[in-house]
Amino acid sequence: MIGLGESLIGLIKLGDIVLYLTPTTLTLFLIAVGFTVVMALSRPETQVELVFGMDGYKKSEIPMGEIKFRRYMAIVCGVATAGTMITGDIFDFALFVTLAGIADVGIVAATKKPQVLDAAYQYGMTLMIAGLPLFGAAALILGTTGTLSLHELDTIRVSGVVAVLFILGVLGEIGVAPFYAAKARLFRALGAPYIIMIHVSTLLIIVRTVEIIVTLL
Amino acid sequence: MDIGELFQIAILLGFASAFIAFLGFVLEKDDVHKLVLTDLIAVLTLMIIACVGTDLAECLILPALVVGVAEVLAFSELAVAKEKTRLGFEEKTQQSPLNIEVLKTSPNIIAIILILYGAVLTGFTGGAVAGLGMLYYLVCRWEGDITKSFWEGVGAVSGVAWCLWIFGFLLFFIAPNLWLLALFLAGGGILVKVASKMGLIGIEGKRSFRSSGGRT
Amino acid sequence: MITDKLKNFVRRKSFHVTYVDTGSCNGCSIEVLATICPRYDIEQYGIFVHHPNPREADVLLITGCVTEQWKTKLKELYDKVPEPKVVVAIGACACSGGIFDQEGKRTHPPLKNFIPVAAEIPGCPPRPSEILDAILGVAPIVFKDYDKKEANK
Amino acid sequence: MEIIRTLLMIPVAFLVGIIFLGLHRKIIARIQGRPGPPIQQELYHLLKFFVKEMTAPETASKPIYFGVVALLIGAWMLGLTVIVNGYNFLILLAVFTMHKLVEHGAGLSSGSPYGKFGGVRSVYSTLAEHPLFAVLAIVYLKTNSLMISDIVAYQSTHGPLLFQFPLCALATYTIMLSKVHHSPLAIVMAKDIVTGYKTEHFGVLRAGILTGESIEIFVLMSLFMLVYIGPAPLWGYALGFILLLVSLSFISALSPMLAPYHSVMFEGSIASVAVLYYLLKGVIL
Amino acid sequence: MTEKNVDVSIPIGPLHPALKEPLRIKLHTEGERVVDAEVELGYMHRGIERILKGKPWNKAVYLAERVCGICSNIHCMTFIETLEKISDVEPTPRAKYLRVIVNELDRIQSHLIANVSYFLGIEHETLAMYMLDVRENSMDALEIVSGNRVHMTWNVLGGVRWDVEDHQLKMILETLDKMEPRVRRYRGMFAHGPLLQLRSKGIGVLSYEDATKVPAVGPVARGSGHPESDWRLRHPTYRDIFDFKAISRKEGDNTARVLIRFDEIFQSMDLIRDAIDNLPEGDIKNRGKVKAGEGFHSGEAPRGELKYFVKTDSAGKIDDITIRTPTRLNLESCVGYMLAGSPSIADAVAIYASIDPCIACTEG
Repeated sequence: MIGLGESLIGLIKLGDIVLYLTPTTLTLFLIAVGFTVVMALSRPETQVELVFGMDGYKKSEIPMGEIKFRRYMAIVCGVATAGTMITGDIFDFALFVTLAGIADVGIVAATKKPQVLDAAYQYGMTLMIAGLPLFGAAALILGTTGTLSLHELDTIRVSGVVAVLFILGVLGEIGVAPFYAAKARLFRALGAPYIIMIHVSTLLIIVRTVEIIVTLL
Repeated sequence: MDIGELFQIAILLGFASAFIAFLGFVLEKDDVHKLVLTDLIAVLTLMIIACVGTDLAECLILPALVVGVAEVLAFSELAVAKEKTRLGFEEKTQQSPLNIEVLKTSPNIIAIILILYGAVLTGFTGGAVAGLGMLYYLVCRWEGDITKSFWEGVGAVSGVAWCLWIFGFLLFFIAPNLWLLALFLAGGGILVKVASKMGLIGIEGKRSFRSSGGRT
Repeated sequence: MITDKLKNFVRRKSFHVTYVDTGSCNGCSIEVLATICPRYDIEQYGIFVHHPNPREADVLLITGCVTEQWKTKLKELYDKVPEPKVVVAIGACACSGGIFDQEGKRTHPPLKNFIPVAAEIPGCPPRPSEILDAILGVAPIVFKDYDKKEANK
Repeated sequence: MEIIRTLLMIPVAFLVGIIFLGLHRKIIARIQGRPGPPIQQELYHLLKFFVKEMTAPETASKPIYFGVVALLIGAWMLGLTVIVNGYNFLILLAVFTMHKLVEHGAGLSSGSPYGKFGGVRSVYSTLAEHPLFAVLAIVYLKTNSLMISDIVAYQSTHGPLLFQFPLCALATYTIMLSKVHHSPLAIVMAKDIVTGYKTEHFGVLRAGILTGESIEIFVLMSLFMLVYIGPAPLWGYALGFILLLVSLSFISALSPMLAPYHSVMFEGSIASVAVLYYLLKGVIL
Repeated sequence: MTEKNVDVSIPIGPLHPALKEPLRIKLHTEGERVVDAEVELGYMHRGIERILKGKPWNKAVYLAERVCGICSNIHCMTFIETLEKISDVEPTPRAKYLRVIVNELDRIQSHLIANVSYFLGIEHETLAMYMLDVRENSMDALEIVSGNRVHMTWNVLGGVRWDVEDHQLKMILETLDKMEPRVRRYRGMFAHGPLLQLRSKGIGVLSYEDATKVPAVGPVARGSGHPESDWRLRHPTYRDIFDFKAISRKEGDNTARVLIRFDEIFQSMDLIRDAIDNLPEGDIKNRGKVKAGEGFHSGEAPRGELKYFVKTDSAGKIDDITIRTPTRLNLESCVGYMLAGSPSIADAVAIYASIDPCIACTEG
């Protein structure tokens, strides 16, 4: 019996990676995969911007080489997010979150706008620091309970401090409010499909984190 | 001392050091120095994981380490790209990244010792060591040029060695009584294959230094 | 056909209005603005004016005597509005150039030289009730059996 | 059985939602002292948009431009399934996430600068809205279940949760407030960026968006009623819906559109106050 | 010159929900913050000064009035007063009073619509609707006096077009009595509404010095502490008969500008009551003839100082005319000093609405 009141649809064991299928995680996983597919198939939009000093518009498009790199990074991000959704192991979750974070930075790293790059770099710093509470929390859970499997942790109550550390870690990794609100800066870069992937990963990871926290407490 | 108590002390120490590192990070204003300090924090993460002290911790450290290294690499690249865009810096002919004086004066004996030691070791490790020796020689000493046939020749040797390795591997299953032959086939094959591949890396590296105009 | 009846019905019941000033004296503008006030309340007839956006407009209310800048932009704007659409010219300026159609002018009236106009409301400026009346009067006539008319073209 | 029930509820939810949007506008108009549009006006608008011409801007990123509308309707139908059958509320959180993705995707995929602003505003309002939604997880600590059916059952024995978790209820209410039209928190559709993320979505696409929004308003109101009021007869739900709507309309009518940063700060502070309050309460007591 | 990081360049206009008239404001944004602004005019240029040249003065009055439809009366009045100045014609005392009545009624409706467009700009639709409703009363009053809602052509050389009867004056007074408590209530709603003040206070600040530099005129200047910018202080009728005092505030933000307009509405109401109470009997028109000559004259339009330069020939034709309208200056202060640095696009739109721009005036 899963404490969330959900029926476990199934467990897929691939070595030490245990996939963990409940209605919630399955829904989230499908969203992530669906978005990755749509994103990989679509071409970026052409941004229309106005020009100072005259009556006219300019259309900014992304060069093909940049598209390829960013699409690759976005697919990595999508796969990492999908993995985050479905994993049943806290440590794998932490790794996937970190990977999604790096891929987020990678998506915008190819742009030529200094302010976007600056924001990406600052976000990267936060990302690296946040590795400490995230992995630290995972290690503490392992050290205190002896397991990393969410399936087993469901019946064990973890101390609130660890949960807070875990939340801090995830918030830092995906770069939201208290740590780095200006992640919104990244979203102003060009290339809707890839930028949306950043958003997808951020939001889905928040949802999944809520689920994990509920499991831990 | 009780092992649980030790775990607690270690964890507390880890977090205390992390806090100090974090303070250092906050006080630092320069972007590049910040990057270095984040690595310090990443190391402390590994320490906290290590505190668990079981073999599980060991297999957790490796992915965490890989992720940390990947992060540092990615963000240092990003830092470079960022500075370039800010300064409007165009990519021009670059200096050779390995313009070091030792490369020209170092003795050949190091390469020979490495190759010989690799041959003694055999197997993957041996191949790596021998290959390192070849790489070392090619980067530092080798003055010749690469022809297409030479390139293909080395590739062919590598391919044959790979076949030897596969064959030796199969032999284990087909004829277990010939295990010594199989071992030597596999060990020798992998040695030649890895060494030749690393040699090719060395040649390629040498050529790219040349073409970039940065004569070592 | 029931679908045609339904189409006619909803097109009679819902209008999104976009107001464009092509060089009037503002007199017509404020009378258009006055139509949203509680006394006239344009919205009670199903006319939506609060977020004018050509992309969702059914009715273009155009005032003014087409100035130089609007000559090319007017057609672009008209093309942006999805079919079916209706253009209502408000005020003497949009109908004929009015007082500005004189020697030395820098304008290019009338409006119908640039885009097809379905209704013209004279007046300098017309009263809000007249504007309201015109929209409610002309749009259903143009939108009635629109798809059939298109097919017959 | 569950599937049939859900399928039956879809038209009901849609109609109730769209009439509520119309009623919302009507109440605002009455506050402003004018007759206002009939309450079925939004339904007419929607049908009108269905029979309008549809084209896509050539600058748009097509799969996302069209995909978001399908996603919006699909997401809130999923939400409706959860509400009707009393499934896990975390799926609703995922649905809400998808709604934010739609706002972002619709805004960014069109290539219009207004849409882009709408999309980016949606991104940073997410940072405040997600915690608001996640505050519902506090209820879990009390009821030990995230299944909406269990939460309703809990309330039938222990009384409405509204009085036990007023701040959580406020957070959920704020979510609703930020989603209705003309509300002070609807910064993604503010006038200064034309129609925000919807600027370039017109014709059938706009009709689709309106459909999604009407199901959304039904789902959010039902969520509020189910989680905070619990079991009630049908007339009780109807009364609750209308009370909620009237209060939302009054707030929308009597306040200006907040500036983006004020809006985010407002939502963020409600979420953090709720979380901190129950955290401290849990620690101390 | 510092480097600007521009994320999105966003155009406001020429067709935009927040604008009543077409012009294009270009905003460079860094995040939500506006870092640079530029304005592009030309969508309303009808060449009215060119059309006016060579027209006889009695025809030119109609054209001058149609420079602007919101403040039409002041254009007509200033043009006629310039001609009177050139030709040495003095209006009759009764005409002076009647001119003041219509001018102040016009100011009331113009200020009301200015505040309406500000409230629509910050999307407080309810208050905007209330004030549009009040404005209809003032339009009724104008219609009672002059017979038209917008273009009245009230002023003629040496007087006004026709006389106003006592029952009409009574109706105006009744309308004013009906309007005043309502406008007072709405002023209170604005001045004490916390959310409205959140959107308005400290937004779009124009400092005293900057207002001097441009120079800003009208309520914009008076909001930044320049009471002397009110040209009614220098107008013979207002100065000598009504003992007029200008209103000013020091804050220089959106709140100040909107409140100034509210307060001036009450001031105008008092002026109208004063004028109706003391309305002298007599002729409404002095006979006169336009002479050759040139001269300039300023009047206080609802938006600020309106300046006419007119040159006439002996046949009463306009030889040369230049109109300097208040929005020309206020737009400069808005784009140059207020928009850049405004915290969001929403605030930029609110700031633009708060200066009460009239592009039809500006471009002519």
